[in-house]
Order: sequence, then C-alpha cells, then structure tokens
Amino acid sequence: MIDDLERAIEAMLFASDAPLDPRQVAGRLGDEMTPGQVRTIIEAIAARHAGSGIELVERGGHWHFQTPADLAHMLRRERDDPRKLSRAAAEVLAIVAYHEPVSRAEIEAIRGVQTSKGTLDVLMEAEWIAPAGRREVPGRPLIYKTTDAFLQHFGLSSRKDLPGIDDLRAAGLLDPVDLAFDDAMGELDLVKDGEEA
Amino acid sequence: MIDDLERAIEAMLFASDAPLDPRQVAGRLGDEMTPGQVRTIIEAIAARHAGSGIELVERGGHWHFQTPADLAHMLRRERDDPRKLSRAAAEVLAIVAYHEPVSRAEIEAIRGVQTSKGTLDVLMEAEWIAPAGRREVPGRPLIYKTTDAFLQHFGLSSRKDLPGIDDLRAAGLLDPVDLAFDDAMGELDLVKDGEEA
Amino acid sequence: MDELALDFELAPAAPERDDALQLSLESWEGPLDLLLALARSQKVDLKQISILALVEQYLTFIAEARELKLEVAADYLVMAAWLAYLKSALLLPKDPLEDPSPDELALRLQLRLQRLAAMREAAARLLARDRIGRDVFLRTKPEGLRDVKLRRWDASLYDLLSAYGQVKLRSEPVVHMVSRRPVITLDAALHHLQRMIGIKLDWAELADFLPPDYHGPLRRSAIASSFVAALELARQGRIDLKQEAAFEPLYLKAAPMGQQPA
Repeated sequence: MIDDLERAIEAMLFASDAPLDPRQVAGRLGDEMTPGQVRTIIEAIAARHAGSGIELVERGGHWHFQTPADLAHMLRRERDDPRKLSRAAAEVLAIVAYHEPVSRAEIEAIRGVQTSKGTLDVLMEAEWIAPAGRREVPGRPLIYKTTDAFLQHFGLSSRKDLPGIDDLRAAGLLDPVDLAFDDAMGELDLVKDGEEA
Repeated sequence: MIDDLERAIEAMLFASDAPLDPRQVAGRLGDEMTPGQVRTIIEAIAARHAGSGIELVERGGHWHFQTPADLAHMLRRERDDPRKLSRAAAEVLAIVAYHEPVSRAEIEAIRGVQTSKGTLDVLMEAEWIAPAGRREVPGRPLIYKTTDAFLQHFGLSSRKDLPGIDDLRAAGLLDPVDLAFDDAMGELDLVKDGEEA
Repeated sequence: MDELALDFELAPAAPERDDALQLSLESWEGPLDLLLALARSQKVDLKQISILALVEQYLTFIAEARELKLEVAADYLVMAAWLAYLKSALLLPKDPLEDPSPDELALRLQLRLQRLAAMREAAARLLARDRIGRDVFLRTKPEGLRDVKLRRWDASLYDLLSAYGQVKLRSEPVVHMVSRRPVITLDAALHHLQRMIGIKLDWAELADFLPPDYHGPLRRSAIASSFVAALELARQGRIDLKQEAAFEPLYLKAAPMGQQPA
C-alpha cells in the first residue's frame, strides 16, 4: 500500500508539464515537509518504477518521468528529429557545456573560426544555453552556460555526467592553451618529434 | 522483474499522444501478438499501478495513463488575488443595497450613467449580489439583491444597519464638493486673514 | 542526428592525393579545421603528430587548391604563410635568442589542435546520448499543474457609503441656491473707519479698527472693505498709511490737520 503523500507526489510529477525539484513539490504540498524529506520520497518512487516501462529520472535537480532509453526502438516514430544541429552548433554547444561559463571569444579561440551570430541563437532558442552574466575583463563580454533544459534533453543528471569530462579535465584539455603551454614547458621532458630540427 | 514486452507496452501507452486500444498496440509491436494477448498484458500493467499516484484506465476500449481523480486537488494550487473594487462597482453595489431589488435599468437611472455588464458580473463573482427573479414589467428584466456574503463582508447584521440618507448627510457624505471646501477654508487661522489685508 | 555523428567521423578524413580534384575548401570551417583533418590523416595520437609533416601537408594542399584556381580565402593563406615561416624556423639551425622559439610555436599549434579535437569528440558523444524525443519520450499531454487565482474583491463600508453619497448628489435635482453672505459694504466701512480715526491718535494696524466680534466670512469681508476705505481716505489726504514691506501689517493714523487739502 502506497501512502497518500507518496501518491500525491507521484501524481504531481506525473502530471507536471515541466520537471520539478523537491522544493517546488514541497511548496505545492503547503510547505509542510522539507525539500529533503520530499526528495527521499521521490527517490522511493523512482526506485519503485525502476525496471518498468516508465522511469523517474533526475536532471539538474529536477525530476521527470520518461521512457527508458533501451526501449527507443519500440517507440521511435517515423517523424524526423525536429532538432537537427549543424556541426558548428554542436561544437559550440560542447564547448559551452565543457568550459562553462565561456565567452564567445573563448569559444572562437578553441574553434579557430568566428562563430556566426546564428549559431548561438539556435542554441539559445533551443534553451540549451543561456547568458550567464559578463566576464569582468576589459570589454565585459557576455558569458554563456548550459541550462537545465540542456541536461534534460541530453539525459544528464548534472554537468558531472558530461561524457568524458573527468578525463578531459585530467588531461588538461579543458585548460586554455596558454596554461597548458606553461605546464608543458615546465615539464621540460618535451615529447618532440624526431623530425624537428 | 517485468518482462520486456510489458515494459514496451507500458512505455508505448505512456508516450502515446492519444489513448490506444489493444489492436493498435499489437500493430506497433509488429502483429506478433493478438489484441487479446495485448489486452491481458495491459490489464496486468493497470493492476500493477492500482493504488499509486498514476493509473492506467480504459475509456471506450482505449487505454491511457492519467492521475487518479481523487488527487486532482493536489494538482492545483489556489492563490488569493485581492483586488480593489472599482468606484463604478462600489456605486452599483451601494444602489443595489439601498434599493433592492433593482433591475439594471433602474440602477442606470439612479446612477445617471450606463452600467456595463462587467460591473454586475464582478459583483456577482464576489458573491455580493445575486439575481432575485424578474420584474413583472414589459421585457421582464432581471432584478438583483444583495446576499448574506455582502452583509458579512461589510460587517452588517442586516440591511437595516445601512445608514439612512440623513445619517449620510450628517456624516458629510452627501455634501457637495464646493461646500465642503468652504468649510475647510473657514477653519483656517484668522490671523492669516489679517496679514493678507 | 545520426548523420551528424557520421559527419564528425567523415569530415576529418584527409583527402588522398587522388581526391585532389574534389578538394573543396568549403568543407572546412577554417584553417584549424583543415589542419586537424590533415593531422588525423597521420593516423597517430595527436600528441605524437609530426608538426613538420603537418605543415608540409597543409602547404601542399593549399598549393594544389591554388593550382586548380580554387578561390582560397585569406585566412587560409595567412595560415599558410605562418606555417611556411614555422617550417623554415624548424629546419634552420636553432637560434637560442629567438623568442618564441619555433619549438614553442609548434607546441602551441599542437595544443590547439588537441583542444579542438577534444571538443569535436565531446560534441559527437553528446549528440549520441539518449535524447528526449529521439531515444526517450515524455508524456505528450500531461494534465499539467495549475495555479488557480482566487480573485477576492476588496471594499470597505466607507467605500460603499461614500459611493452612494456621490450617486445621491449626482442624481439630486441641481438647484443653485445663492446664499446670503455676511458682508460689510464699502460705505459702512468708510463710515466706521472715519469714526475710529478720530479715537485712535497714533499709528494703528488696520485690523485693530475692526469690531472684535467679527468672525469668519464677516471678518474677511470687513478687512477687504476697510482696506478699500483706507485707500479712499488716504487719497483724500485725511489719513496716512504705512507698511514696512509687502504683506506686512498695514498701519494708519489720522493725517496732521495742516496737510488737509482745502
């Protein structure tokens, strides 16, 4: 027998048209419970659904019901994916996600080309990236970060789930070239190719 | 352990944009099962969710997920939205209170201006006035009277508690604006008068 | 979306020499992109690529493109010039005073290529994740959570009664009653003032000449008419007027007999 509170929270998450975080759920319950208590119940609901045809998942602290990925082939419809990303847009999205917050100039430094205005617009329209203030350097450029909608769409619980982010960070590949260069020069045992000089 | 077929059917019913019947589900599964077999599985899924915050229900042979009716109140949150009654509405309300029952035409005759339907609607929404039958004159217009909620809101035990015209006059509420002005001027310090000369 | 993932694998493949005729600079997003594609063709880890060989590959590619009279954008040519410089610097005997050294320049280029490659790979992996609407699905028509606003109208008994008062006033037949105001006429004031002048010998304020039992509108009227009366008596030379400054009290006294006109 599932208790009324758990039923109510389950119904709320099921009926909501946007993912909810425990604070929002607690608010709708009249703030009689702490977000922490609500979270415990949500986790119990998620556990109850595990292994079924519906799963309750956490994305950036917000929870929503969805179908399990392994059933994709049963559910995929013939319709085209409406969100087709250009290669440039995908690259910019990855750079924002792995380096956030990041300015347009920093994105361009990595890609070696100018980023057309349209590319950032497409990503903002999809609500996958959003401005996150300005960098306090001369010119005060806008900086961008990814959104909760980004985490939801790509099935990430948090940014820590970004594929390979730990390896990239460990390899220094998320550091700017200047920093990596100083490190490399410091190490002295430069791996130089034999053809050099 | 829920088997894959049941999971797939559950996911299908969850993600479908319209209720599905067993024949449609069998079709999407590649017609390897009869609708009867699919129906048995759907019923098993429905039984599994019984008593939770999600239910799978049949409507005219088609199945869909929904939140249980007894939890509907959890899905809406009511908020107070206080608003100041407009001057026009206050006038109409006062006329109804002093002259009830009155028709809209009579209200207009007393106010000397046209009264929009919206003003009466606001007062009925506030549950301060209510229709009280029709006046037996040509056109049989609706007539209105005040309600118990009206008495309650304004702290009156009955309509007889409303101050009479003489009381209003004594309270200065019937004074023309320019007379009230004169009175106010008369109270000015007389020394001032002397200096003005 | 699958094509996109494919794109990432296909694009870096460097053109074979036989493909030279098909080479199109439009497939690359700038010189760095082209350089990365060429580096990949060395089929070794980016950390081990030969920068010198890469420079050679790039310069050859650009040369062929120009031979085929393809339009080569300026940034590709700038990169070519820079790489040609780098190549010669790497080949020449080292000049210890040169700063930055060609080795450092080569290292920087290598680091940039590694970073671009890393992000390109990350993008491909990101796009290959289980995505909503492609791999995982949500409810199409959730009931939705609603906030219902309960409108509550506010009005006080005072609002109600004052509104009714205004209605009453508006609807009452408008009768203009000209009320009789208590006034002191100019003649009466003249008369009064002339009498008083005889009693008060020294300078006295105008207000002092008024009867003390005049109040309100009557007093205001008396001040006005006495003022005009004082002006008239002064014009006739029968009194003197004095005032320290504007808006100060006005003083008057009887004029000396000698100055009285005939």
